[in-house]
Amino acid sequence: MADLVVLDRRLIARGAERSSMMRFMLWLLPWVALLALGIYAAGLCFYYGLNQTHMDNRFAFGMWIYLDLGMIALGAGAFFTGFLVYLLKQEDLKPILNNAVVVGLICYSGAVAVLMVDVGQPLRAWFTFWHPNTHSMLTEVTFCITCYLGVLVLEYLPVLLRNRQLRKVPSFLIFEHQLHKLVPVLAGVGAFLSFFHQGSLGGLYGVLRGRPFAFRQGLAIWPSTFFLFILSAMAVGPSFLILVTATVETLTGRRLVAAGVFGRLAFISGILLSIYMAAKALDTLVWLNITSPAVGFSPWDFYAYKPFGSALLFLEILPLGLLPAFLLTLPWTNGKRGWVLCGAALACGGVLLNRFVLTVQTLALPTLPFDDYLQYVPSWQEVATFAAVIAYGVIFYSLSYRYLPLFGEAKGADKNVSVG
Amino acid sequence: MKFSRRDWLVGSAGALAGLVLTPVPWKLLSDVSIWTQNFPWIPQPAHGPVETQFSACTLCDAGCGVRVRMAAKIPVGVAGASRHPLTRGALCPLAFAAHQLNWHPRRLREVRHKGRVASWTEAQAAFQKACGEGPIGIIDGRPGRAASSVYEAFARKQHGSYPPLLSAERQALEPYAEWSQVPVASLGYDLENARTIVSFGAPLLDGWGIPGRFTRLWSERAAGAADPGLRLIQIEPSLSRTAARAWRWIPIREGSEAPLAAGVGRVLLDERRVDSRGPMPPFTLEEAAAATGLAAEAIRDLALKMVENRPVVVITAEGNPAIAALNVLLGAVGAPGGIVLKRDDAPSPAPVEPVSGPLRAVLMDSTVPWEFAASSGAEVFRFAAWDGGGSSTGWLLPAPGFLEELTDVPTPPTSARETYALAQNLVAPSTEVRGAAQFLLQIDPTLPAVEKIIQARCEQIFRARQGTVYGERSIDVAKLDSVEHFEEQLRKGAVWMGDPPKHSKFRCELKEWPGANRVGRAANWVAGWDPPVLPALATKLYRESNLREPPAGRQG
Amino acid sequence: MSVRYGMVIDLDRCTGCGTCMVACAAENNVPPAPARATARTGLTPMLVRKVSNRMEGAARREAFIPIACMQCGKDTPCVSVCPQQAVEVDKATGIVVQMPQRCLGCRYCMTACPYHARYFNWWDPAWPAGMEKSLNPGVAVRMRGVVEKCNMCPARLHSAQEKAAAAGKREIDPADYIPACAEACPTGAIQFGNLADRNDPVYSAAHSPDAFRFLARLGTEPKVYYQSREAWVKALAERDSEHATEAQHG
Amino acid sequence: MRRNLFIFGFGMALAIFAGWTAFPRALYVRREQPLEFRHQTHSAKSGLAQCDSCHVLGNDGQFSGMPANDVCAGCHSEKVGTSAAEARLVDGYLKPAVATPWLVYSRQPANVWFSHAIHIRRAGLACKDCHGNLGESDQQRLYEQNRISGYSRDIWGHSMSRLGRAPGDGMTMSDCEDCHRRRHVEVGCLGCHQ
Repeated sequence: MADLVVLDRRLIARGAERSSMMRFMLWLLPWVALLALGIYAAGLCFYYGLNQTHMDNRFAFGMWIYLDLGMIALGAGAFFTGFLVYLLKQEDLKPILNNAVVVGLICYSGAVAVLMVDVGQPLRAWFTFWHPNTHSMLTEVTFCITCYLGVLVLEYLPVLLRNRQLRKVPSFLIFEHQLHKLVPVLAGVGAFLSFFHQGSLGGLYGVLRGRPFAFRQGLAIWPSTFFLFILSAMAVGPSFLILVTATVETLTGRRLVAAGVFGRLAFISGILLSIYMAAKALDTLVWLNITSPAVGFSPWDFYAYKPFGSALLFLEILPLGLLPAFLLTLPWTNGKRGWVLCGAALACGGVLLNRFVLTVQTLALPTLPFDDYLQYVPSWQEVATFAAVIAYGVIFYSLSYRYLPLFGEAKGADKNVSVG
Repeated sequence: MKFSRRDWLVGSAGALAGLVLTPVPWKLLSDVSIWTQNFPWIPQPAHGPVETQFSACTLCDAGCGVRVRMAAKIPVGVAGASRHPLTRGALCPLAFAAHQLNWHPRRLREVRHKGRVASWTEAQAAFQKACGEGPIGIIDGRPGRAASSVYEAFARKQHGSYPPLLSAERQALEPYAEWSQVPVASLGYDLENARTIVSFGAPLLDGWGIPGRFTRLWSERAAGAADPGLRLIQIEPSLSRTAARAWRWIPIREGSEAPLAAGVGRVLLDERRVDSRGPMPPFTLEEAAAATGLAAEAIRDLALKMVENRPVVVITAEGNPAIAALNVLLGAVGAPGGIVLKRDDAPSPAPVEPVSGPLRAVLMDSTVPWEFAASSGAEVFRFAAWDGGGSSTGWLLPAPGFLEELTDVPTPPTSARETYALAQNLVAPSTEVRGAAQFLLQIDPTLPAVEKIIQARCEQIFRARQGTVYGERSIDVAKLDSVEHFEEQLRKGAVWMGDPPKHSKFRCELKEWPGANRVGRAANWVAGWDPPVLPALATKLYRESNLREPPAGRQG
Repeated sequence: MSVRYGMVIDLDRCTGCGTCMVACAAENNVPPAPARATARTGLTPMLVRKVSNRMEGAARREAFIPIACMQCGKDTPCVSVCPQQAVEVDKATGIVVQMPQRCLGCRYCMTACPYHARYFNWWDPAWPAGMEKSLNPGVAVRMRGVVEKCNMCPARLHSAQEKAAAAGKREIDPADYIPACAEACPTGAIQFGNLADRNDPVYSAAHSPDAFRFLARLGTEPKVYYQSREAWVKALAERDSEHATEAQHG
Repeated sequence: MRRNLFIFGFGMALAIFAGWTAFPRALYVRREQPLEFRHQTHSAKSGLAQCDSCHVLGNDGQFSGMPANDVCAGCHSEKVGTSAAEARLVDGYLKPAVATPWLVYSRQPANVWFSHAIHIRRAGLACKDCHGNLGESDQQRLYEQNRISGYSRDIWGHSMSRLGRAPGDGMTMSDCEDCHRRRHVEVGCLGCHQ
């Protein structure tokens, strides 16, 4: 135990204030427990098969796909901030960058992990690379996400190598230095890849002509949802970063980023959100009046099934769309931390709702005239498996925060250190 | 020189680089991918020469013609034999998975006594002992087979009893037999010539009688037509499969069939729609209406529909004189398109007179419905291929399963013509099984052997020189050169069907309108399905879809 | 001459006996349901569904609709979505082919199918001890975790082709290739044939005034047609036909 | 630096050597055929010159594959000669009517459908086009089974590199595809899979 404490101390950056080893352990404990439970649940799915879930032939996708889509949307902050900093030269956002990379890495690796449990024959998943079907949105997703995950790892390395102990290895220092030169390139590549898979995730449902509730007309070879997803991801990425950072700040009781940063992020987020909302409104109108009727489905029937009334649609556009857009952009709210956080939260909620509607509601709705509306409640294995990903995220973030300079060296700051 | 840790790292790095230039990663990847596409634990079908055999289904008394696909001498598929003159290639859903029944988890594999495993010798000894001590009763689920005559002969010799056990369809014909003094085995429905069929709850499209026979008729002459050549009127409280497809569905109150029949009879007589001076039904039209929940006008309309498009025949699910009386009123008994004689009556041997006192033991043939309970007190020797469960009394003796023994298939109860076919033992039983007849023959070798009886029956049919054999081609018996040839045809899965009898007319009249008394068991999950178990694949029908109700009294 | 296999199913003839379902399962080595399986997790490449005009009492009408893969001929929804080419439209026959051994079990194709005619192997395939001896040697058993559907009894097509080749012929004898469901149907409600051949009975049946296809307006050109003379049954073809919508809300 | 280079190269050479020699031995397990059978003995001595005198292609298109017992019994109803294998054949398999459990060199996975009728009658292929000169072999070939996939080594072919293979040496999916491509015969998945 004693030398463990010593090791812990050695790993923490000089001058950085961190809570005691014991407190840190206590903080991690529940998350580790959750992680263990989830790994057990996933094990059940691997051993007995997916009959451990409550998915079925009509609800072929369940909460896993929904939350994957959600996580990847929220994780978009990583590529987008990189894009802003390195390609659009928004240097003032640099302090948030490492943080963004970690968040992105967590979201993406977590999503991929869950996907591996979700498929029936994970051992054959690699066939996609060997016999890819270039027409499939899922192929696009698979390729881009795997590549981008690699990019994120590369982006994470320099942060990792700046750990106090690792710095001591000279070759690492050189390596890190080289990587650093590379980072702008990586950011570029990352941005490119992300644009695509965010889009193709939207396409995933937009192309389903057999599901008129999700099917959308195409621009070029992509359905409109392709672009809506890119927009929405870009819009909420920064918002989610704000939320994460703010949370960490409250937990650690430190100011981690300069006051201006939140405002900038919020403003960008808000602007994009309003553009997204405009686009979405337009898209919805087209769908209501042209796309859906054309294939013999009167769109309002989709909303005839409770609890998914048309209220859901307006909820997404007004209180979870336009409202946060205003809160994040308008000068008299943009300045105030409380309003910004509230706006960011609403924005994230809006996108999560959007992903929910597209995945879960689409499958619940009947297609054949004699089909019925379906209910689906995930099994504990599904919930636990996903909870494990959250736990993994928290643990990963905590460790990164404790031992790596996520926000540059956190100088001074008040001493009442809590967790982290 | 000494190796440092660093050297090891460099060396392994080189090794890794080297491996890429060897087959190791690539071949392993390829093999693993093949493995993941053909996991060794996935069941593998057996391979071997594929051939086709024809036979008869022995799972109920309909005896439909089946075409069995065999691979490596094991049945791997069952389909209908289109050569069969009555079923014409149609089968009930369960028959298509019948070839899997022999491996059913409930297949009876060893002799059991009071639930404990015993041996054939013990069973034999016990039965012989019983024979010495008192009269034996033999229950036969399907009279008229070669095995049946073995039972009868044994019962005679032992002064035991051999009471006839009649299927639901046969019991439905009982009243006419009673009123006309014609043996019930000689009666049948002439559906082929009927133009209106009025069913009082009989599942005509759901396994009634010979399942394929009526469905084929219906699909040719009725299905989908607004004014069909064959009108099917279904009288039933609930919208059954048959009701859903009938020309008219008439929903009535549960159990009000008899009053309705009486009401219809009233209308027909009052309005002189029938030229018979039959007895007046005890109900007025209004009473009938009140009982059935139909409007009086609706009942009248039904009565008129019945006589609008003749010949008409009324069919009931179980035996019920009060409804059967309608057929007499309509003149449908002994007339074409109604209830007809299926053969010129051959003098049948006097039935074994029933035993007065209690029976010492009862032997049950494997065709006896599992629900059937023997008279109390007697020691039970029940033959069965499958264990229906819940029976720990007496002896349970493993009988041959699907297509595991040679047996003959006599005329099914509802048929309008006599038929005869053989079911070959295409499959070698996996365990030591014995049929009841075989069991009796081992006890008393002087009894006639099943093979011999079958030959005799063939001889008899061949001598009569009438009827046709439906094999690869259909040949008139008169054109066959020898009885051996005839028998060979049957052994190859051909079916013999007799010509219509020369004088089919017979008189049938009523003294007074009979009271209602239902007899016989109502149609089961799939009517007529005798085994106590269902094929494993039946789960498709009642668990993996919402198509049917879960089996009643049948083990899935 | 190009072949386009298809079916015409006469709903007025379907008595809902379920023979096609059992025959299909036996032909294609579909395992029986494990204890926990339900109507929503079953394996029924051919599934007969019971529908009604949603009225009660004497006015109630019911019909039975056999649903198998509709073999969509245009923009086949399941083909374009599969990430690793486990689904294809066979050039020679027009059959939409699912290759379970290539499938990774992502189930994207199932969400894409408007007819819910694709099924996932939620359990390991299992038969009571010894019963695997009675499996059809012409069909490979699928493993757990893959999607399967009606491939129009390829084993029967194969033996027909083999027979033709042995006789030195190029074209198969149509009488040699009939899917299990069509062969088994006791009322002849399921007609199978070549829709590209004007002399084939299914061609005229598919073009009869009573013929229709479900959700035809999705534009996927299914090769499975239905026919009925009853208005309320025909009204089930499209979702927005007023009868259908009235049936939902009524 | 040079030392590192040397060590690196050494490790590399070692791996390459092992990968090409030890690996194939480790990957396959050698298995004995139930009987010692020589094609040449049968073709030359017993005048069964043609493959189809034992491996029959029926008129319905069915291919017998490994000859059934009664085919062997045609000559071996009683022991011919005194070899142990002969005794095993007659007493062990023919008399008790037990099918000889041959290990089939060209056995394909369960999901593969291959029709001899189509390849012989329609495409006019000769047996040796796929099976090589198996028919003339005067030795019983060694049967090597892949530990992972469980299939015969003949499917991948004898050379690990799959270079310069004779016909019959290699029966993988890509081999089928190559031949089909060369002959411009296009088939979909259904063409070869079941």
